[in-house]
Amino acid sequence: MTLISYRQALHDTLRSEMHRDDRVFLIGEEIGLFEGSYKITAGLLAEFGPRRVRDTPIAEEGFTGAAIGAAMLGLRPVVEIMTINFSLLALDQIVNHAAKIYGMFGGQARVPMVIRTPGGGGQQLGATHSQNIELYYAFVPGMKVVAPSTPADAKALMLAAVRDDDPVLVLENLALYNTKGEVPDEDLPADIGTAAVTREGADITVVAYSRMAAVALRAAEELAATDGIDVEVVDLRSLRPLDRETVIASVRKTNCAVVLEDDWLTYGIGAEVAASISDGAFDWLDAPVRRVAMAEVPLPYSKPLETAALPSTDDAITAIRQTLDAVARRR
Amino acid sequence: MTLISYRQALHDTLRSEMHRDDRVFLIGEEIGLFEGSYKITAGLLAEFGPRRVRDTPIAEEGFTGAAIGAAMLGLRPVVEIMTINFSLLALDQIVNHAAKIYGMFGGQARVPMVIRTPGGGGQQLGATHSQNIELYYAFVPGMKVVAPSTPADAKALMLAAVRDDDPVLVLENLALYNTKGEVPDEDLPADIGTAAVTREGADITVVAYSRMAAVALRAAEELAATDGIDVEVVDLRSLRPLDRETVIASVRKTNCAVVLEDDWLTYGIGAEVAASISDGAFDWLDAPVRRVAMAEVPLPYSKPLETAALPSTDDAITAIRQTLDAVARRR
Amino acid sequence: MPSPAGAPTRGGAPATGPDPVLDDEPALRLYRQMVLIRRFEERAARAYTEAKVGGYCHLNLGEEATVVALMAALDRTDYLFTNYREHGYAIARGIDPGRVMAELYGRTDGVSRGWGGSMHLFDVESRLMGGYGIVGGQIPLATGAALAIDYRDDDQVVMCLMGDGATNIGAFHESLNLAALWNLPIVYVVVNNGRGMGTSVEQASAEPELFRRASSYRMPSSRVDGNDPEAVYEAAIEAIGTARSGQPCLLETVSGRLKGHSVVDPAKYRDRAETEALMAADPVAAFAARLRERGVLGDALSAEIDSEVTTVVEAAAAFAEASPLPDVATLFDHTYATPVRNDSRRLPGQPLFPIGASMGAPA
Amino acid sequence: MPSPAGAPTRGGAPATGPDPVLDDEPALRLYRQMVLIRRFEERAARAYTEAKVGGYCHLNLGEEATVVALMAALDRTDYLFTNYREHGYAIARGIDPGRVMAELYGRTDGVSRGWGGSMHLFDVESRLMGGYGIVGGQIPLATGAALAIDYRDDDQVVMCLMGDGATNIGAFHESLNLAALWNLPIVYVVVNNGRGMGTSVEQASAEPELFRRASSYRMPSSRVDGNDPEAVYEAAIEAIGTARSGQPCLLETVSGRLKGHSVVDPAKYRDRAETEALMAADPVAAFAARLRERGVLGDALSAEIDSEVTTVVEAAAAFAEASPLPDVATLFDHTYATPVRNDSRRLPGQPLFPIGASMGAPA
Ligand SMILES: Cc1ncc(C[n+]2csc(CCOP(=O)(O)OP(=O)(O)O)c2C)c(N)n1
Ligand SMILES: Cc1ncc(C[n+]2csc(CCOP(=O)(O)OP(=O)(O)O)c2C)c(N)n1
Ligand SMILES: [Mg+2]
Ligand SMILES: [Mg+2]
Repeated sequence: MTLISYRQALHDTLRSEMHRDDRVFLIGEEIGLFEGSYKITAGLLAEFGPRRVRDTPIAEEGFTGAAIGAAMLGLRPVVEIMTINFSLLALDQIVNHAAKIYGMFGGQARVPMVIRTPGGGGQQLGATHSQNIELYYAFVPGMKVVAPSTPADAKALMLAAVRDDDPVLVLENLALYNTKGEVPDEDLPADIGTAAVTREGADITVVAYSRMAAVALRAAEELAATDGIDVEVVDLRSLRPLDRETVIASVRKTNCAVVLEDDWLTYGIGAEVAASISDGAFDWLDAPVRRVAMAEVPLPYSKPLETAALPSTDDAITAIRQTLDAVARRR
Repeated sequence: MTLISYRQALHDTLRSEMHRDDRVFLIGEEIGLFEGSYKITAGLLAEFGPRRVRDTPIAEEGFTGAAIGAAMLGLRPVVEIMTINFSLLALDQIVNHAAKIYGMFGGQARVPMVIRTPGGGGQQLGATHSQNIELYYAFVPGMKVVAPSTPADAKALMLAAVRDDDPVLVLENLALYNTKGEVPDEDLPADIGTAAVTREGADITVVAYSRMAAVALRAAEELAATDGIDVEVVDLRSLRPLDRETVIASVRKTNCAVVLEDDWLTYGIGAEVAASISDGAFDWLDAPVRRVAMAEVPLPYSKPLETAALPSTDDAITAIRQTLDAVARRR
Repeated sequence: MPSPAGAPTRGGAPATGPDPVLDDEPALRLYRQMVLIRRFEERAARAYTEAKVGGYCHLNLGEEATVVALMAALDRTDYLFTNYREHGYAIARGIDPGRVMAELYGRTDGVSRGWGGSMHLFDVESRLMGGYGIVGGQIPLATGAALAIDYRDDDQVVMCLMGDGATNIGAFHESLNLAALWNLPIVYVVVNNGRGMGTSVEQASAEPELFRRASSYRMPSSRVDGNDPEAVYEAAIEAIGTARSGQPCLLETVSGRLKGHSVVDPAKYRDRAETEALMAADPVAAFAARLRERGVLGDALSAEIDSEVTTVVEAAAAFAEASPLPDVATLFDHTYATPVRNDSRRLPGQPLFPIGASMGAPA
Repeated sequence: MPSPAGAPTRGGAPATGPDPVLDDEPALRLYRQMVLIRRFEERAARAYTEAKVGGYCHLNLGEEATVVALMAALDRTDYLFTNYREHGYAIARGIDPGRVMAELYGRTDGVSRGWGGSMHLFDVESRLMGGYGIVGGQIPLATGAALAIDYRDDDQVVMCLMGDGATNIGAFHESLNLAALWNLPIVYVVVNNGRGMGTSVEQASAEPELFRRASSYRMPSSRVDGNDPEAVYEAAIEAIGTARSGQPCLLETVSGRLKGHSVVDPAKYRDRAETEALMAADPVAAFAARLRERGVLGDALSAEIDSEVTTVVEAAAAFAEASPLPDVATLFDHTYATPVRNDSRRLPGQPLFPIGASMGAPA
């Protein structure tokens, strides 16, 4: 175990996978000479050279599509899309090509590739640069989508993604890059499609992923200290496939749930989670599943507006308390 | 009232709006000389000339973006995107521009435009040409998304869309174009953001939109005849904003619900509907909200596979019956 | 016509001149393939009207010279990416016409096991890396395949086909720039059949001499008469050689589309004169006439080819007809290559949770 | 350099020659604006390091000559679309620097009421139709604005600015093709500052003489020294005239970026020689030297301009500082222009349904 940042975990994993397998290469804007907009790939151009670390022009559709084509011939590209917002420009290549090629041709061509891209608001980047649109990928059969919330998962899920023979989108998060945590020294790829109970608790289940999974833990600790509430936290880790079983097992134990997400509420990731819980734990639920999510506006630049629009630890705490109140009223 | 097809209703409405307002013009691929891939715009080039009916090259991003820019200067473009699948190529212009411009600049620039586009599988068009990805637009604050299921609504919602000062996506459906229905002769724009109870019933609520709203009515009639079940059907009509009130009022009356949708189940439109019902009608629900949706695969070409993957009237009937069984077991 | 390294025609004169480019035997081989594709497409159209084929169905009628010549120039080990108008390429690439027809019929013996249909033919062995239905969608993919070849220091090339209409989409521009920047072994071929659906090249492309667009990437390019298989062959050999040396290039072939955009399009937007001109330029008839002129093709041989081809095409249809439809149980077989926990295998009528599962006694 | 109708330089000789293009007064006006933008940007950078400005902040340092000359050539009634590196354009377009700075500070008196920030300046009155943060995103929009002008038979033009890096994205290609096909009144200006973030033009564009890419659309184009305000002015006047006559065109201005891509970028990817060359070509210093040579600018006037500009910039910062932050109650004010039923106005901590609403007695 070593204590490193989420950024470092991503960097080290990419580096060691490149050493392990010559078919793995990195491609994206500003990942080489500039060392990456968020410095995940710092030093890798110098170490591996331009064949393995390929800087591209500003052409998301072109270079993402090129990575797909390279994967069809057996390479294992890891694409960096600078932020998930720009992935909209490559969406046709990802959704209509990467995700379809294996099925559409009857299982003849594999697309073993990774798309790494950070989401996240809160940096005052404005409406077009602060979106959480992982939904666009999580919705699509043929894609796999993982969302690490800790340095350890950044490593484990990235390992799994690079070694998987399908297109995997690895959702990173701007606000998580500097967070630190213990990371195992061995290479233990995660099981894509499985959630994790990151905190056991008896009173209420909080389901979250990516940045909000960290928020969930903070809220849990705070509530344990202030209210003596024992929160169980489920970190989804994988958005497609979605591990409903783990979520529902938890809710069948706690009898209530709050879902935290960083995207817009209506049709957001949390809608599926809430719907699934309401279905699979119908007879166990003692209160409606509450969702905490972004306000439904194009995110404004100005700080007070941005802050108001984004879900916080306090919002999570409010929702948890109110849900437990609702439970108490019904019992 | 006149009995016309859904196609005819769209055509007539576009035509009369073009007569009413010189700022309204049509733009898209093959809408003029070719008269539209699905012939919605047949005859309009001859009637209005190339200034008002503009054929474009194959450049979804370019011409959709151009329509947005024209709208910013006060024109009222109606864009045809040949099928919703190709809209992925214009997604950046729609999501990052059309939907953001009003908010991002603090309310200074309006984008009064319509994007018309059909979704729908069942025509053996294969994985990339059969998608229902209205979710991508319904998810986005700043967009409005409507989905007519009848010729009357095709007219009323199109009228509202053309006259609205925001970007409105009008979701059409390949399988609905030839369906017929009574259409009022007067111009009565619909209220965007409102659902409709298209069949009153006491036993169960079925929520649907677009093609599945027609399927819902068929299933209701069949069940009335065979099982004496009295189904209430709610047609969402508007996906953003979503009229939760009407849906929940119905479920509070019937105490159970089935959601029908033509897209993939996980994270599909129905997830939000089910989550909202489970929340807003929590104490009224006598069984979990059941969803009927597409199988989660890239849609295969071959007929038996395609048919198996798409939700049918029979699937709706099964789900309704099983939900009522579940209610009975709990009562 | 600037063709620095594209596909200059022999001695500067058009290849349609009297000098044969090909010897008799290869010329006849091409001719036979052209006739085969012509008959195959006619048969496919018939099957479509008989509702044996579904979806969209786009034919190579009028493009046979281009199709067979390009495929003759491409090595077995080279890769091909194309659009949805690709039956002819699959056949000329050596795939059994029965397997192509079976795919159109949506059968398990189809090249894509019935999952793809007419627009999505794929075959690992012949390195047909897919027909694609999104206009321009194949261009970045093909570019990436060339990147993989370059990455491995291999010496195959990629041929990436597209229509004239596809040159107006962003992916074309982005891809050519990448290929040129990175010196990738790829030949982009613009099969200019005069229209994208109903839209003419002049209506769609501000520079209608499409090969000139390569200059935005300092990429050599040239244009050739797509109705002349020998000219196309020569130009393709040249272009492929250029690409194999690490210099991407673009070749435009100019031919016609004899029928509508797809089987169901009556092509009403064409006037009689245009239709007649197209018929007059029919590449199959023209090549037959040339071979007759050269004394390579006579009545007997012509009849023999016709009957042989007819037999092949009828056998293909019979094979397709006899091939089984996929079993519904296979619906979830091709969502993922690497198996994964919790992927959905639910049919539309099935509940998300097994019925009764939530009926246990609450804790 | 093929510039059929783009922006030929005077008499075929470079405009940087001894002949003044501009009279003294307009030349001084431009110079004053250049200094104003220089100081404004330096002040903005300071405010950023003081955390008064958030998000990304991209400066026009090194592009002042291009900025002021383009804006001088554009009529009041013409439209401007640009990218996120646009403070200078806003100021040169006549917007009060205080309102620009207030936007950077996220205040209600900002040009976009604090909703946009540095990357998203917008002003109806001066027809600044937005800075846009998605590279290339403004190009289709600007093209559509030109379409609207053409549709109405009006005689304004649109100027669409973009960086060198933006010429590699699909939207560039699609848009230029549309503009050329439809003869739209638009000037595309490629502000070539040598790099897109850290990537050089040569690394990103297979045809690094970017103006040549217009030829793919038969669109006239030219290139001009972006460090020379008089040359840019002349070229822009010519280009705008061409566009106003219904012929879209492209103008490339070549200058440098004195600092990093954004305020936080230390630009380590540059070597010393490059940095020194950039400093040596500083357009503000160069224009000052030229005006001194011409006898138009002396020490006194120079000092006067400096102090005047400093006053303006400090006033702008003070105005920004004093302007109120938006009230959270306004968060839902700009989602829709046409009010609509059932739109969401829920803050993250609020429940979807009013608390207790689902607590009524079940029917
Ligand atoms: C992105 C996209 N837009 C639109 C379509 C609909 N469409 C299918 S084929 C076609 C015309 C293509 O023309 P061209 O590239 O010349 O190829 P051809 O059909 O002539 O072989 C169009 C517009 C599509 N499939 N994909
Ligand atoms: C589509 C997209 N991809 C990537 C980015 C990230 N990005 C912001 S600015 C920039 C470089 C743009 O360079 P250029 O067009 O030359 O403009 P400059 O910044 O030099 O003015 C990049 C890659 C973006 N904003 N949008
Ligand atoms: Mg064509
Ligand atoms: Mg630049």
